[in-house]
Amino acid sequence: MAILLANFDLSFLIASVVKIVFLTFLVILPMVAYSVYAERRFSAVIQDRVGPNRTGIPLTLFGFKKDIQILGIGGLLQPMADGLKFILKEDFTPRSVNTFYYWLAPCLTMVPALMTCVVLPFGSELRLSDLNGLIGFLGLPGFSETPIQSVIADLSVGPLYTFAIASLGVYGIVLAGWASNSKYPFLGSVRASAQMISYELSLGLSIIPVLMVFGELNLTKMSIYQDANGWLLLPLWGEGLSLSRWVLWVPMMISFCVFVVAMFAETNRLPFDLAECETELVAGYHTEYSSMKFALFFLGEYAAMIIGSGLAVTLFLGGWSIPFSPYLGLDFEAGATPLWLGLLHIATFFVKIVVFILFFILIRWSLPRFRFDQLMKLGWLYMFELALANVLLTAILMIFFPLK
Amino acid sequence: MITLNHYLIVSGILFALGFAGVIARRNIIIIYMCLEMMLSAANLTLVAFSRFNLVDGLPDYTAQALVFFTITVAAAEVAVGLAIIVALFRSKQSVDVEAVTKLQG
Amino acid sequence: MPPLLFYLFAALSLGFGLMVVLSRNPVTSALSLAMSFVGLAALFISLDAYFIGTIQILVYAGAVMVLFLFIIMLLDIKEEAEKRSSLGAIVGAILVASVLSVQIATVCSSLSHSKQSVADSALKLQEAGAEMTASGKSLATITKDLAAGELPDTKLMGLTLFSQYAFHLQVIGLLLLVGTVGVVVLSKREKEVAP
Amino acid sequence: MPDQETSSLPTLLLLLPLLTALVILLGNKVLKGASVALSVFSAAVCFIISFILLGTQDSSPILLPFLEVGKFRIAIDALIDQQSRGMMFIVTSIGLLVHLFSLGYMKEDEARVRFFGSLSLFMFSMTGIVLAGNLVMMFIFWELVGLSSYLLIGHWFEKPSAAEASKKAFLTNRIGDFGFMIGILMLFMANHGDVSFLGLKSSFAEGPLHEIAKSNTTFMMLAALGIFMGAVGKSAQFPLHVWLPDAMEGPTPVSALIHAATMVAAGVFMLVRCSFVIEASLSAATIIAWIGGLTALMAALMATQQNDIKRVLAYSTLSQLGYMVMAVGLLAIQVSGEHHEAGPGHPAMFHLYTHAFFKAMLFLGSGAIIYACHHEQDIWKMGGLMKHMPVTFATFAIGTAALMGVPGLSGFFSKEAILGLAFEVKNPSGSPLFWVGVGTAMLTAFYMTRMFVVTFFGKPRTENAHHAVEAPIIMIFPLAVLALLTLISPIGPVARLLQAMEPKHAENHPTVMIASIAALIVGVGAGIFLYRGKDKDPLNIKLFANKFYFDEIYAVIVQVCQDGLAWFVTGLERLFVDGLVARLPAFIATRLGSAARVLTGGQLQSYTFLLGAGVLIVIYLVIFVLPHLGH
Repeated sequence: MAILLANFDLSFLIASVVKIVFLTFLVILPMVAYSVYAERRFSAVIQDRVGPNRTGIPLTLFGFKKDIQILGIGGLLQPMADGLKFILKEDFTPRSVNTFYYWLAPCLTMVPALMTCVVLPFGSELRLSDLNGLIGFLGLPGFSETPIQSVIADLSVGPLYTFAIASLGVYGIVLAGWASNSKYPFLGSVRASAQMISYELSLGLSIIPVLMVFGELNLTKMSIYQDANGWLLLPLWGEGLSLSRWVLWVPMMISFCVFVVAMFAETNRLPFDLAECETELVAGYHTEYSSMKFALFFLGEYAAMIIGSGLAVTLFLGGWSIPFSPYLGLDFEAGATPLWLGLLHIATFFVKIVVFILFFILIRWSLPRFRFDQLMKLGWLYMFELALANVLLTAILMIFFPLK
Repeated sequence: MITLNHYLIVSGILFALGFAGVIARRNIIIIYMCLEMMLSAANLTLVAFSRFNLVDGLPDYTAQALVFFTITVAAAEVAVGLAIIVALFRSKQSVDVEAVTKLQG
Repeated sequence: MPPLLFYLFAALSLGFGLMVVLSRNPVTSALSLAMSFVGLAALFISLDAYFIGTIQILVYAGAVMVLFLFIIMLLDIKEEAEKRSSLGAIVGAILVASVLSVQIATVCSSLSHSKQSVADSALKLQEAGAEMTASGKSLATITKDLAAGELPDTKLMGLTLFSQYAFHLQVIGLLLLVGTVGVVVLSKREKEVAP
Repeated sequence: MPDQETSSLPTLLLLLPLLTALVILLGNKVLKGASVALSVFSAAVCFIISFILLGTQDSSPILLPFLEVGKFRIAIDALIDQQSRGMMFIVTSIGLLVHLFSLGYMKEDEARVRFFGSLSLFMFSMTGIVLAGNLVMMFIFWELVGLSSYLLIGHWFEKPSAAEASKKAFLTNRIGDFGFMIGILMLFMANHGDVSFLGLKSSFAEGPLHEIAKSNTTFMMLAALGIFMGAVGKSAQFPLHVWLPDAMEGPTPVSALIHAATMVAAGVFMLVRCSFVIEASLSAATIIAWIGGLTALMAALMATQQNDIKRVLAYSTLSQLGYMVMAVGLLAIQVSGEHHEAGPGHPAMFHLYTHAFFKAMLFLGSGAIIYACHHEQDIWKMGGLMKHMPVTFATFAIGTAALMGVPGLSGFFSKEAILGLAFEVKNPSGSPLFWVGVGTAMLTAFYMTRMFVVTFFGKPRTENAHHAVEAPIIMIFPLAVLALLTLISPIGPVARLLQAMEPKHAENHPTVMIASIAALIVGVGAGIFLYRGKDKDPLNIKLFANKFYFDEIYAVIVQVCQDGLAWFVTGLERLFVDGLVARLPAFIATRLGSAARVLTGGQLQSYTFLLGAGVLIVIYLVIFVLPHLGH
């Protein structure tokens, strides 16, 4: 065993585990929970309703006079209640299903969604040695001078990896529909997977111009570049003030639009939620699911949404970069970024994601649903061609307006 | 230590497994999958050799280009092959290789 | 790469490969194959072939196997649909497979340089970078990465494909087009003549 | 070495009709009327080229390398000498006139595009024969002529008789061609693979063939007769003459082109080309001369009792072709027996040349008559056409006179030349053949007078004949041109222009002159005496009318031979083919097959298993056994 593990760097292992736990359990899952809450409140606002506004710590159950509401806003504990409800509900398995795959499917939806997050640089870097002074009194050896990267795996094939893993998400849906052994879920799953496969093309093609501009596939390096030279869609500092970047802003904007539309389709969100179109297919591929298994699909969808937003933010909106950072003196400097700035970067990243998710929700509640043929037509006839033409346009523009 | 030999043997066993599947199974789709497995096993060999036969201190990317082409062609081939299987199924209502007996002497 | 991981992924790949062959349920076979490909992709990545590894997952596991699954589900092929293979076929398969494995193992072990490990043939990134800079036939982004001690796998792959194999790439593109058209033609139902 | 300047002309001459034929036959749906114009245009261009060629030097350019096996080389090459130049002129000029005539004659035919395509194909084939520089090329085009004549004779294939006639022509020709091929192969063998005319000629002068001609006369006779077989088929000599009269089922312009001027003349042309072969064997030459004479006499006898205007002309063609073949044989006898040097001209070619013009004219004239009488061909249903069709009458009269050999007209000179040759030959065959020729001449005068009188004089015997009107100008024009050519062709300068056709003999024999003029007077006199003012044939000789019962005899021969052969072959087959060659190997193969069937059960799995096992064995042998064997 010692020989087998010989090459492991222990501190790397610990750091990775800590990062995974932090990102998955402390950030993404709560975020999923609260985006559900946000969704409900947001829709309520749009529809001129109140929404869930009363869930607090139910002290009245124990004889107190009043429930405690967090921060004075009723309903902030709603996600907890929802979670509790899911866990406590009866977990019903219909008799005719293929049990093994019926159980496997929700997991297969959830896992790829969470796996994609490993390449997302959710912050710059954390120089934990800054803490040595604070914890020095404990008498521990203290942290090394090398800062910790705020990304779980710094791969040189970042976006490709994301797409690769995300494409595995289809399995969950296909299996869910098939294993349920029922017509509505099967039709829903066929629709969903056809939709996902179709839009994967435009999704992949849409970021090629971006990669061309960056000349880079490493998401961390992209973020660093954007921090120093202006976001891709906000080139207002550093090299971003050059003519080339402003000319290239046009294809980048097209890329962004195609990317976002394709992402909506990939996550099966409205206006592309044909897979679970209630009027036609009941609830789509998870019609036969209940309780926690249903919750997993739910979680998977929202996790995919968050990861997608993360990717969009990283590619187009500067990732963890603080806007106008050079002017504010908040720019990143490799190895010399103080801990507080590293933490600020992480915060910035998640703020951007939250904004993006709110955008998702806004779209969901303000646009009508497409018809399936319209969806396919849009994907194959417009988005795909647009992305393809955009690659060409970028290449031509890059010849005449070369970046430094 | 993991040597080139390890990779080659894994690839060889995978290939043999695929071959066994082609011989033993009767479902044409599974035979097709086993063929894909054999192709991938060959790809592993190529990539292993590319990593262990360095060119100027870098992996031999010619081999990897070949793997890239293999994967692409395999994807096209699967699409066409599955279309043929669907057409076959339409006429025979079966995917058993034994069901296709038109050319049997 | 630690040996543990190698054995893990090799076992993943081979184990699921075995499942493909043994499983009676076509869906299990297809999913096993997808998992086997994931393991294989990990092996690719352990060989510093990040791009190929990713493509393996993207194309094989993500697209090709989904296609297989689709066909299996659409044709509704049940477990019972397949008749049991004859004993002869099974014995023959085992025989051929084992003899082939033994032969390959023997041949591979007798290769002179098959004993070298990854450490024995370490990548010389800085040297390669310096040489590339000197010869001037490379891109700045690649040489920069090499100088920083990183292997710009995808970029080198792109360089090889688009310079050395540009023509082949186009031929492959044409092949895909032909394949697409062929599939459309093949899977089109013949129109029923209206009475 | 071929001259580039001059070789482009023959190439064009050869390829133009081919291209035209291809364009027309492939695009006949698209082209419609344009293809007719195209065909006529190509014929006109060919005529112009052949006219230009008249003034060129002798040459033998290679047009296209065709076949190369080891040392053996065959090219599509042209041999341009006085013979081919003259023949080319005849072929293209008559071809052009026939094209023009067809414009009128075939105007209402629905398949006229196909007709003109076939005509162009025929022109191509004929050009190939005339230009051919070696026997193989000539044979190729020989067969092509056979094919295109098949297409043309069977143009109205809806009529069973036309289809039958084309089939008959094709099959009869094949018999001759078979002999021709054997002859070519014999020469090929004897001359070590060189079958070009120039090579053969020099080889006969001094070379391997010269030796063989002296040492092995049987071989040489067989070779010469083999070559002659080709001519027998194509020029419709006895006993393969039966196809020509039947071929009158084709459209009349085709009859004019194929059965008067070009295709049937190809046999004579080829014989003259290969005259060195015939000259090498006296016995072959004698046989040829006698067959020619026999054909001439027999056909003339048959012609006296035919009622179909075109058939009369067809038999007269047969008879005249017999004359030419006889001339070929006689000249060969003379040269080989008496060690004469063959002069520049050849009486057979001269007669071919004069005959081509007036016979084409007669056919076209008959075509005009048939056209005018609404496709009526029986002469007894015509009559009195002189008043209705004056131009046709005039040209027809010139043609008839020329054919009968009226002094001063072309036929007289050429017939005279042949009779003179027969008279001169100091050989036991010479004298009888001379009298055969004179007899034929008399018969010719008789039956032509009969036809002429019945057709043009007297009263119209049917409504059709009564309402006949002169043919349109497009049909009259070729007739007039041909009449002109008939009149001027024997004149010295014109004949000299077509060098080949210049008569060899200038000396006149009084006996010959007197005999031929006497024959003419007797024939014409008898014809007028018997047929003037008659509405019915006063003579009725069944034997002649039924063509000596040749068709019936052939039918019986074929039947008897075929049945006998079939019986014999069946026996052979039962015994050897079926038993020894088929059953035994089949038995062995079946046994081996059932043994091998175990391996190929149609099961994918077993195939894969065998494949795998094979791979394993190969790996085993290559990796584990081969290195230990020691290279």
